[in-house]
Order: sequence, then structure tokens, then C-alpha cells
Amino acid sequence: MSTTPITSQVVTVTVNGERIEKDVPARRLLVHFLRDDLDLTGTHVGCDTGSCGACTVHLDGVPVKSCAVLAVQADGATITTVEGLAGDELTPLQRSFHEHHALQCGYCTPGMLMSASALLAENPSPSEEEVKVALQGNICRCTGYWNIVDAVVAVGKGGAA
Amino acid sequence: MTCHEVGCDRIGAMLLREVAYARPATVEEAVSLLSEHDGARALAGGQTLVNVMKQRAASPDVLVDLAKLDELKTISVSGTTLEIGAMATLTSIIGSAEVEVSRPILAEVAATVADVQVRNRGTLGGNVCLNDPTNHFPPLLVALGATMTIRSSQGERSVPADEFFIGVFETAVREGDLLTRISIPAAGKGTGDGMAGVTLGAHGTYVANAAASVTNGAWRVALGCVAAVPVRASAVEEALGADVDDASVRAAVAGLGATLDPPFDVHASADYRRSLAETSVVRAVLQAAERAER
Amino acid sequence: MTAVETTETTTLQRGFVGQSVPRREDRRLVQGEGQFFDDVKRHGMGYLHFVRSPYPHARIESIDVSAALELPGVYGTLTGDEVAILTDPFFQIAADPGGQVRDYALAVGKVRYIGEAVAAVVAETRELARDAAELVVVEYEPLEVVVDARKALEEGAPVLHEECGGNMSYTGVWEWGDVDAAFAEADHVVKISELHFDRFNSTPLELDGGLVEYNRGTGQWTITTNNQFPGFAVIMMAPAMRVGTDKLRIVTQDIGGGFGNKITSHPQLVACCLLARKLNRPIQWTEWRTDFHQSMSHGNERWFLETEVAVKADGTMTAFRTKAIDDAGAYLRYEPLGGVIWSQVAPGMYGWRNIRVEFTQAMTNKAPVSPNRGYSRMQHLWFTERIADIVAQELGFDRVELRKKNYVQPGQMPYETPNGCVYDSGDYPKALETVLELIGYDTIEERREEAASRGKLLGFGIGSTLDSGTNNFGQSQLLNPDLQFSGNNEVATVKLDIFGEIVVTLGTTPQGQGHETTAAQVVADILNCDVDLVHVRVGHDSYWNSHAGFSGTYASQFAVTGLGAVKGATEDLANQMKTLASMVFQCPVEAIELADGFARIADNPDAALPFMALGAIPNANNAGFPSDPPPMNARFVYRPAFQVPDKEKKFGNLTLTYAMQIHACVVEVDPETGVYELVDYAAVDDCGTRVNPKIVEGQVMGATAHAIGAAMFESFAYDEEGNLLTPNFYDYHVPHTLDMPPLKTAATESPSPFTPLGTKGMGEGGGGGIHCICAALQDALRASGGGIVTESHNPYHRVWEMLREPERSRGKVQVTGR
Amino acid sequence: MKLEGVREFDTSREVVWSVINDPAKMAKTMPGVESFEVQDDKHWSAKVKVPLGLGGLKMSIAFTKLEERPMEFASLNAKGQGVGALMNMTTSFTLSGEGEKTSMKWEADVKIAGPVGSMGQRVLQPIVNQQVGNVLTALDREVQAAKGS
Repeated sequence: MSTTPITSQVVTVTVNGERIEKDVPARRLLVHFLRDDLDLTGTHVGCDTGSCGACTVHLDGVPVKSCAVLAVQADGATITTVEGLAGDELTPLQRSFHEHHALQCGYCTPGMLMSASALLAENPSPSEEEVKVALQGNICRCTGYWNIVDAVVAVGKGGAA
Repeated sequence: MTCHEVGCDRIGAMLLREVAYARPATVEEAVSLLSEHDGARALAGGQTLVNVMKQRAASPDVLVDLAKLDELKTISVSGTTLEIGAMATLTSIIGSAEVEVSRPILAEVAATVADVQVRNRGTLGGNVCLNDPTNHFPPLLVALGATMTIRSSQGERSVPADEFFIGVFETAVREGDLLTRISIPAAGKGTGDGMAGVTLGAHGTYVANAAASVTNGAWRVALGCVAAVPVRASAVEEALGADVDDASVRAAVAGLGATLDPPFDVHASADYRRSLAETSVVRAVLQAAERAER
Repeated sequence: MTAVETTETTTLQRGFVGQSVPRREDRRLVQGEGQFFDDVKRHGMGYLHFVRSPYPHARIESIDVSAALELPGVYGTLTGDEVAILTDPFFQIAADPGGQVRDYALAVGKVRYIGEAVAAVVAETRELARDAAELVVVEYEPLEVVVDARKALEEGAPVLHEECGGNMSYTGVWEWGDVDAAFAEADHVVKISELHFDRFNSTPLELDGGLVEYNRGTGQWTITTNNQFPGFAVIMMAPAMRVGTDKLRIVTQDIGGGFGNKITSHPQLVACCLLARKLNRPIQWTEWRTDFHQSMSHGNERWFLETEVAVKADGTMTAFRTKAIDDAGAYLRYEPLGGVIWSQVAPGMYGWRNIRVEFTQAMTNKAPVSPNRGYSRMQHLWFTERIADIVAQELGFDRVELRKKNYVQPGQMPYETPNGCVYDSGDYPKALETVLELIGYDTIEERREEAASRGKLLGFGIGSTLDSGTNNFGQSQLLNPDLQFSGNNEVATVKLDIFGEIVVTLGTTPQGQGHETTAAQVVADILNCDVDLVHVRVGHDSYWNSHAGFSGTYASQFAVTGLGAVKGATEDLANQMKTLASMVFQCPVEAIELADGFARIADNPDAALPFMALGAIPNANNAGFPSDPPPMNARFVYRPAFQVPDKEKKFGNLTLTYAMQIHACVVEVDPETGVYELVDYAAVDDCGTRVNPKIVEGQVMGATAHAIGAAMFESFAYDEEGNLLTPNFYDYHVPHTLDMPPLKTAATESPSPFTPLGTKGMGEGGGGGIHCICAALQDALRASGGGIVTESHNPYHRVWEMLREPERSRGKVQVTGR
Repeated sequence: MKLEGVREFDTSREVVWSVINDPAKMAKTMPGVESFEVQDDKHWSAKVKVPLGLGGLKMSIAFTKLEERPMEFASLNAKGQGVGALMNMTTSFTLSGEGEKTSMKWEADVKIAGPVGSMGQRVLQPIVNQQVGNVLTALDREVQAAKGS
């Protein structure tokens, strides 16, 4: 990696298991790199102040807001987006969102799922309070959060509603 | 009278101006990059800086990304001092055994900053260097009597928290400087820390806050959100004794608000901030006192 | 305990309708495979960025785009001067003086609020478009600013639209019954000098935008967008652009929330259309959050001045009169309809027979208002609920008893209000009982004492509210007699395709309301087949020819208009299927039944044709038929039976259904800081027959969350200079998980006698949460000075002020008696 | 944003007036002045870099003297523009007092727009308060200097 400051560089990232090399301007946000350059449009933009969490992805395993990270900062990193969550089958978390009516318009849902899946990875059966803390950085304007919290708690209880 | 206005697009859109980027491998390299390039700025977690750049309220020409500088991410105790690297994330502070043992208030407060995603990226160094007047750590570190270590091409220097904060988004870390370490005295017996305030919703932006710390009857109290920099409540510190109760604290705090000239905004009038400042001090002090007894 | 306890008081089971069938929309959305407009890309498309005014009121001296055009990667620009040549001003709903407003896609000559678009720049990337926007040079001559609607109406106030000769867009007196007599006979008169409903909106998480393509050969635009009312957008856009409505093909798919805020994006879409034609390339425009806050779809701010309420000794409220001043912001994008829509619920849930409202709307140097969840009725219902609580407190009546006594009673349903609206069904007192049970009303006083022991002031409040649905657009003629709008409609097309697929095409533009799921439930019940056999197309497309003038998703009506159309079309298709089967079996059509995916002879189930065969015959295998086989394709337009209201008396039925919600909450206030917390919350909903109870409950939850945000945190606050102080989520705090109280919900079902399925439109919720939080705060303050809540928005500092100077708010209320 | 205050000087009105009436001296009181030029006795302009951290806020400011009554009253307008902000400030100074005691009542009406604004008042207000404080401290310095000379 060059230590001469440059305004554009080749970035190498592994996104949802696929290794990608791409030239990207230093000023491009990770979220725009994912959406516009890689066509991974499941990651959404809901604000311009790093407040809403719709753009949440896993960067080397931890949830971050991809609108507050430059694509060049992600060079060498492993990234998981909502498209990378499920294989052929939906994950128990995705199923639980479906069963608990934890989404309406679905715009915040990818970010919610990324935050919630990160929580479940380190805390398989979180309490209601722990779930609320983990999702506090994700805004939803449709549901009032109640069903979302229930859906995540339920996964911890083995999917029981 | 006409106002000739260039570039009326002054309204937020999350698109940065062109900027150059480098990710040095060593602190020396970082310092030289910062000093060699005009308008160069250190990029830590970026949780404030990148958002400020999106608004184009600031546009550094060069970003020096500190991500590779692992030596700035360590948290350790040497003697009676807790040493936190400027690049330690808030999440790592929350999970640190050293912090837990020697100054738990730091983890307690870190856990209430913004949200999980921000805490995963955001660093202690970034939080203090940006010095947004509503940030959590500037008043806390002043109350804890922290010391900042700054590297520059001229070498290393230490600045006490009391002198570190200079203005909004402005600190003793000047162009060409790099904050490397924050040193906090480890809490011994008879030490208690507290922080209280009012936020915009749970874990939201502070409207007003106060941090208090007592060690064997000696108090340090700092206010946040009432000026561009944290404000020491010296009169209160002197008025407070070794053992305090609700009444004595209120007596000590009475009149504090009148000495302040706080900003007003959509969330609080200056008077409301004066009142919140007093209430926050009372609560922070009582919390600290209670913990000192344990 | 989970956060939500649901009590089903009555749930009728009727096939799939009435069941909480899990939503079919979910699978794509949880995998990030939904398609929102910003996900769509086209070869060579250019990104549009608007140059916006930093001044709230200024004359535009000049605009110089040359530097922007020189920047490599910039495709082109558009300015107000070009727009004024290429388009006509948008059609105005208002009669004069508001009718004189000249509103264009970009500011022409003047800017009237901070954030108004003065020019547009298109470039190769989003970043370049914004860079170029910074190079556009605009010269302004700043003008005096007015942000307070009351001041805007005063002599000598700065005038936004000179053509209107002032800042008034509409004024009218709305009076029914014999108000003066009622006051003459009153035992008490309660006077409230000022009540204020604050400015906010629902801030849908997805922002406005579109991808606009122009076909030079056909002169037609294809607009892939998230506009939620294509019928209205086209009526606004086509005449302004001097083209026929069919030149504008509107396509929507997944939409990231709307709440009414996405109805008025037509000005920006026109700018996109002009640039797509000018630059001959697809134009992509995505609004930014700060743009949205500064320029889009604020909710109506409203003042209620010199209110007087006539009350009998026994607590019967017989009359009220008030002077309402509505703040429309700088342009009339959907206004002054807010000036009439409140009258759908003129007496709220109460039996008032004598009402006088002098309603005036002003224009100010603030963002234009547009429909927002609960549009215009929420403001008025908050007003009626404030009256109920202030009257109860000042005259010493019990709030619960006062409501029970004054509510419209179940025996009176269907109930004609003093202005001719018809409340279709409902049992308000029973719903109140239910909510009181949920929240444990009988334990409130104990809880109050326990809280006091912790130094907290506990308060309990009720918010009863209506959710009127399925507009009679004839009400627009009460504002402007020359308008040619009336009634309402929605379209659905249901066909049986060649391989037997049942395909449903809607005219609506859902934003999370689950139309694909609920439509399939209705179709499956009628065709007596499995719900999974029914395919419902996603979104809206003008090319499907399955829409009418009022098509869209807004104003609580899908369960009536949308599903009414689905039911009509499906019944038509069912008859076609039976007829075809009877032709094949040469038996009377009455002998045919539909069951398990077959059309069969009821008495001889072996004589059965699979749906596939029925679909194939007219489509691909029709030789040798004695007469034409039915087409297996049914388009139905649902039309509610409305009359045009009486323009003189302002009398007539303005909406078809009246869903009802009663909310109750408990707050704890910190007397030192004014900080308060919602510690308990319950909501009861009655929207008639619930097609999908889980979806209905989801709407109740969403409306509750919006109300909590509006009551506690969310406000579009302006300073005197016209700066918006909450231009993004830094200062405009929307509630997060940790801000939410525990919630208990329940439902009662009073089917509507007026709708095809007994359903009522619902979802807006009528701001019940705002009403009950205001009431709970006022209750909490009784123990500390007895401040009166006169604002809909009560952030911590306002509560602190009420605690510190209770006289200030108390001074706004006065009681006189005989 | 309206600010006001009173400043006491232990020197004559003449001295204080000589400072606030001298563009060059006033320039020295402004934060981060990089260049300064006087067009005429009513108009002057300055290029400043307000030290706000984050690289500072570059602005070019045009000053116009609006009104003056020697030894008593002066008011001026400062209109600033820079990438990231629009500033419009009207200030007035009213002098009173006798002999070696002068009291200066000052008022400032500051309007700021732009993304610095959209960062929120919580940022703006302290900035303005602090910069005004700096100006007044510098004014003290200039007055002391003028007194000495």
C-alpha cells in the first residue's frame, strides 16, 4: 500500500465470499462503492449524517455504517452485505422477520438484519434489552420496532414466536 | 444591496470533495505525512470526520488513515496509569479488562455513545480530537485529569486535558501533530467517578452533561455542552467536601448556572442549559461520591 | 414478556380473509432483493443534483452555470428561466387568492424558502454532479422574511407571492348547527386563547427520486419513481409540460415508506423530464436527507386561536368555536386541501352539534407542506382531544366519564355529523373500556404514589381519534367550486392465464402495507383456491391499464377501494370461469362450482375442468366454440357511492369509512429537568373487518411510533431568519428502539355497512399517541403548578418551562359560568 | 443569532474610539486574518481563516461602515462568504463614560447559513460565542496598546 497520498487507488476486498479488485476514488463512500460500483443494491441509504443504519454491513465481521467508511479504508477487508446472509434457504433470522411481521416497506430491513445477525453471532440468545441496544443505530419508520425486537429475541429462543 | 454568492449548493448531500488518501504503516510515517502535506488530517474511526466531510463543512486535502497503526490501539496499565491508545475503539474500551479494573467509568460512558456501529469504528482519540461540544469524552477526561500525548516532527509532548481542548473541532493537536495516547490515573481506593446529563432520546446527543471525580475528598468537576470546550466547575470543586450528601451538594452547586454563558439551540434555551448543568453536576457528584465509598 | 400483548376481542374467521397470512413481499425484502427506484440503472444515465437556495426569501438576480458546464464529466444544466419557457405553472387546486400562485419545477425569479431548487446539474457521477453544483453562481437580492403564519397574515408582512396580493391562500367560515344559541344556553364556557399543532413529518427512510427516460421517437417519458400517487402526479405534470397524460408512463415497484410525504414530488420529476429530453439521456435523481428536510412535504402546522367551548352542567359539550390558522409553507403543492380535509372529522368522536371554525391558511418562508400520515384530521382531532382534557380539568369532570358521556354512542351508528359526514360503525365507549383494561387504569393512583416516592411526576392520558378513509374528492369543491373532481375510484384487473395462473394487477403503489398479500387472500377466497396460486404483480405501471384518476396508495383506503376493486374483478372472473365450464359441460351455469383449482359440476365432481384448461381455451384453444368463450380477464373499477357536497352549507358525506383508535399512556416526568419517559402504552383499534390482523396491528404500531416521535422529539423548527434548525437526523431525532415504551394492543371489529368486505381504511392512526401524551403530561403537571399543555410537540425543555412557569400556560385558559 | 454585552475600559473614549474607528486596528482583533485591504473610509475587506479545526473555515469578508457618531456610536456590517458558509453580521458599539472610564455597549446580530449551519446550532453557537470572546479580548489588547502610544 502506497504511503504517497493519492486521490484514487485499486481496492481489493472480499465481498460475500467473492474477491474483488477495483479502482476507486478516495472520496467514494463504501456504501456507494457497494451499490453503484458492485451493484449490491440491498444495502440502502436513508440519511446523510451516519444516523439511520440502513447502510449497515459487516466489515471484517463487525457491523459498521458503510456511509461513514471510505471504500479505500476497506482495502484488504472482508465484507458481508445482506445479499450474503442467506444461501438457498433463508436464515432463521430472516424467517423470523417474516413470521413476526418485522418489516413493512423493507427499506431498513437489510441494515436491521446485519445489526441483528452480528448480535446473534456473539450472543445467540439475547434478552429484549440487549436486542434493543444492538439495534439502536438502525432507524425504522414503519414498524415502531416492537415486532423487530420480538423477531430477534425469538431467534435466540430457537425461533419460537 | 446584493449578495454575490458562489456555489449555493451549501446543503448536505453525502458526497465528499476530492481528497487524497494514505495509510501509513508506522507512527513516524504518519507524522511525516501529516507535517509534509498542507491541509492533511488524521483519519481515525471517521465516525465524525467522514460525516463532517459529507456535509462539506470541512474538506481536508489529505487524509492520513491511522488504521494500520496497531501500536495506537493498545490499552494497558503502567504503574498507576491507564494508557489508552488514541486508536482504541469505543467497543474495545467497553470490553477492556484493564479499563474495567482501573477506570470503569470510561467503559460505562463509552457504552452510551451513539450506537453499536459507531462504537465499532469510533475511537477515543477521534472523539476528543474532533471535540464536538456535545461529545461525551472531553468533559469526562477533564474530570478524570487525563493527559494527552502528542507526536509531531519535533518529537513528543504531553498536554493535560484541561489545556487540550481549544475550540469547536479544535484541540492542542495542530496541523502536523498526531495524538498517540491518552493517559488516565488508575482509580485507587477512595476514588469515585460519575457522569450525568440529558440526551436527545436514549443514548442520543447530549443537551448538557457533567462529569465528576473524587479522590479522597479532592474533587474535579467538568461541564459539557455549555461552551466550545469543557468547563471546569472550580467553585463547586472547592465547595465540595470529603463526605457529601444531597443537601451539601446542592448548596455547593447553587449559583453555578449564573456563572455560565451557554449556547442556546433548538433543544435548549441558555437558561435551560444553566439549569441542566446544575442538575447534572448534582447527579454526577452524588454518583461519584457513592462509588468512592465502595 | 414480549413488548407487545395482543388481545383479540373478536376475530371473524372467513377463509384466508381474517387470517394473518405471512406477507409474500417479505422474501425478496429480507434478502436485499427488493427493487427500489435508486437500485435501477440505465446505460449512460446522468446523476442530477439540485442547486438550492441558502436564502429563505430573495430575488434571483442571475444564475451563471458556465463554470459548472466546463467541469469534465458534466452533461448539462437546467435553470428556472428555461423552465419558465418550457413549462406552464402547475395547476392550482385553490381558488383565488391562492389560485394565483405560480409554481414551477425550479424557482423562477424568486426563492421563497431555504432549500428551494434554483437550478439542476447533471453529471457522470453523483460526486461530480455535486462538485459542479458548487460552481453554479447565483446572485440573490435578499428580501424580508416571514415564518410565523399569524404574522404572515398581518398588514405589511413581507409577501411571498405578489400575484396573490398577500400571504393568504384560503379563508372560509365553516359553521353548522346554532352555535350562538348553544353558547347562550351553556352553563360553563371554557376559553382557550391559543393552541398550536407543530410542524413535522413522517420522514420515510427512503428519500424521493426517480429514474427518467425519454423516448425521442414516441415523445414519451418513462418515470421509474417512488411517487405514491401517480394519478395526482400525472394531473400535475402533464398540463404543465404541455403533453397528454399518456406521455408520462409512471412505474413503481418497492417503495421505502411514504406516509403521504411522497405525493408531491412532481416538481422535481418535471425537472428530470426536461433534462432527459434536453440531454437525451436517462436522468437519475435521488434526494438527500438534508434536501428532504429542507424542502419536502412538511406536515401542516396549525394554530387554534380564541377557542370557546360550551358545556352544560352535566358535562355535555354542546358547541365549540375557534379561529384556525393553517401554515402551508411557501407553495401550495397539495394545499389548500388541508383546509377542508379536517372537516371529515369536524366533531371528532364527540356529539357536538354546533360548530364554528373560521379557517384561514397562510403562506410562509418555510418548506411547502404536503399530506402527512393523518393529514389535516390529526391536527383537528388533537384539538378536540385537547378541548376534552382541558374542559375536564378546568371544570372538575372525570376525563373518562366526560368522554363516555360525550362520545357518539353505538346506538347512534350510522351517525350523521352536523356537517353531513356519516360515521359508519363503532362502539367508542367499549373501545375505551378495553384500552383502560389493557393499561390497568384502576391501578393508576397507586402507581402515581409509587412514582412520587421516587421523585417522579406520573401522568395518565387518553387519546381517542378517528381514521377517516376513502375520500370523497368532491370536498375539494367546497374550497374551489370550479374544480371538476368528485367521488373516488380504484382499479384491479384479474385474469386466468394460459397455464392457469391467476394474475392480479392493482392500480395502487404500496409502501409496506402488504397489498400483494391481502389482495391474494381476497382472490383465493372467491375462487376457492389456495392463496399461493394467486400471483399479484408488484407495484404500479401505467402500461398495465389497471389504474384510474385516483389510483395510488394514500389516505387510508386500500382495504376499501383497492380490495373492493379486487373483489369486483375476481367475482367477474369467477363468473367467466363458471360460464366457460358450463359451455364445455353444456349445463346451466348455476350447476358449476369452483373448488380446489377446478371448475366442476357441483352434483358430479368427476366432471371437472382444471383452471389450466379454462385458461387455455380462450387464450390458445378456442376453435369449434358455438359462441365466444369468455376472455378470462376482468377489469373492475370500484366506485364508492358519493354525492357532491352542498357547497353553500358545506354539507355532505366526505369519507366512506371511519376507523377508530383509542390510545392510552403513562408518563413519568423528572420535575428537575422536564425529561419524561413513556412507561406504559396501550392502543385499541377498530377498522371493521380485518383482512389480515397482523398487518393491521403493524399499521397501528407504526402510527403509534410516529405519534411518539412527533410528541416528544420530531419538529421542523425554524428561527426568525427562516433557517431550519433541524435539517437532518443530527437535530431531528426520530425514536430508536431504546425510546420505545412497552406496548399493548387490542382490536375490536365493527364491520362497515358501506363497504364490499366490511373493511375500513386504516393506517394513518389519527395521531392518537400525540393526543394521549399531551393529556398524560398535563395530568402529571397537575401535581406541580397545573400547567396546561397547549402545544402538540413537547420536548423536554418545553415541559421544564411548563414546570417553571405554569402561569404562562394556565393564563391561556379561562372559565366563565352562568 | 443576537449577542450583546458591555465592556469596560479604564481609558478615555477618545482612545477606544481611535481603535474601533480604525479598520487596521480592528483587523488585528479579528481571528485568523490572512490579508486585509481598505477600499475607502467606509469600505474595507479581509481574507480570514477562522480557526475551527478541521482545516479552518476560509472566508472573505466585506465590511461596510453603516453609521457613526464620533466618540459615541458606530455600526458596521460584515458580509462573509466561503466554501461552507455564508455569514452576515451587523455590529454596533455605543460608548459612554467620563475621563479615564469608558464603557462600551456592543450588539451583534450574526446570521450563518450553509453546511456548517447544517452541522447544527450545537456547533455554530459555541463557535460564534467563542470567536466574539476572542475579538473582545483582542480589542482590550489594542486599546491598551493605543493607550500606551
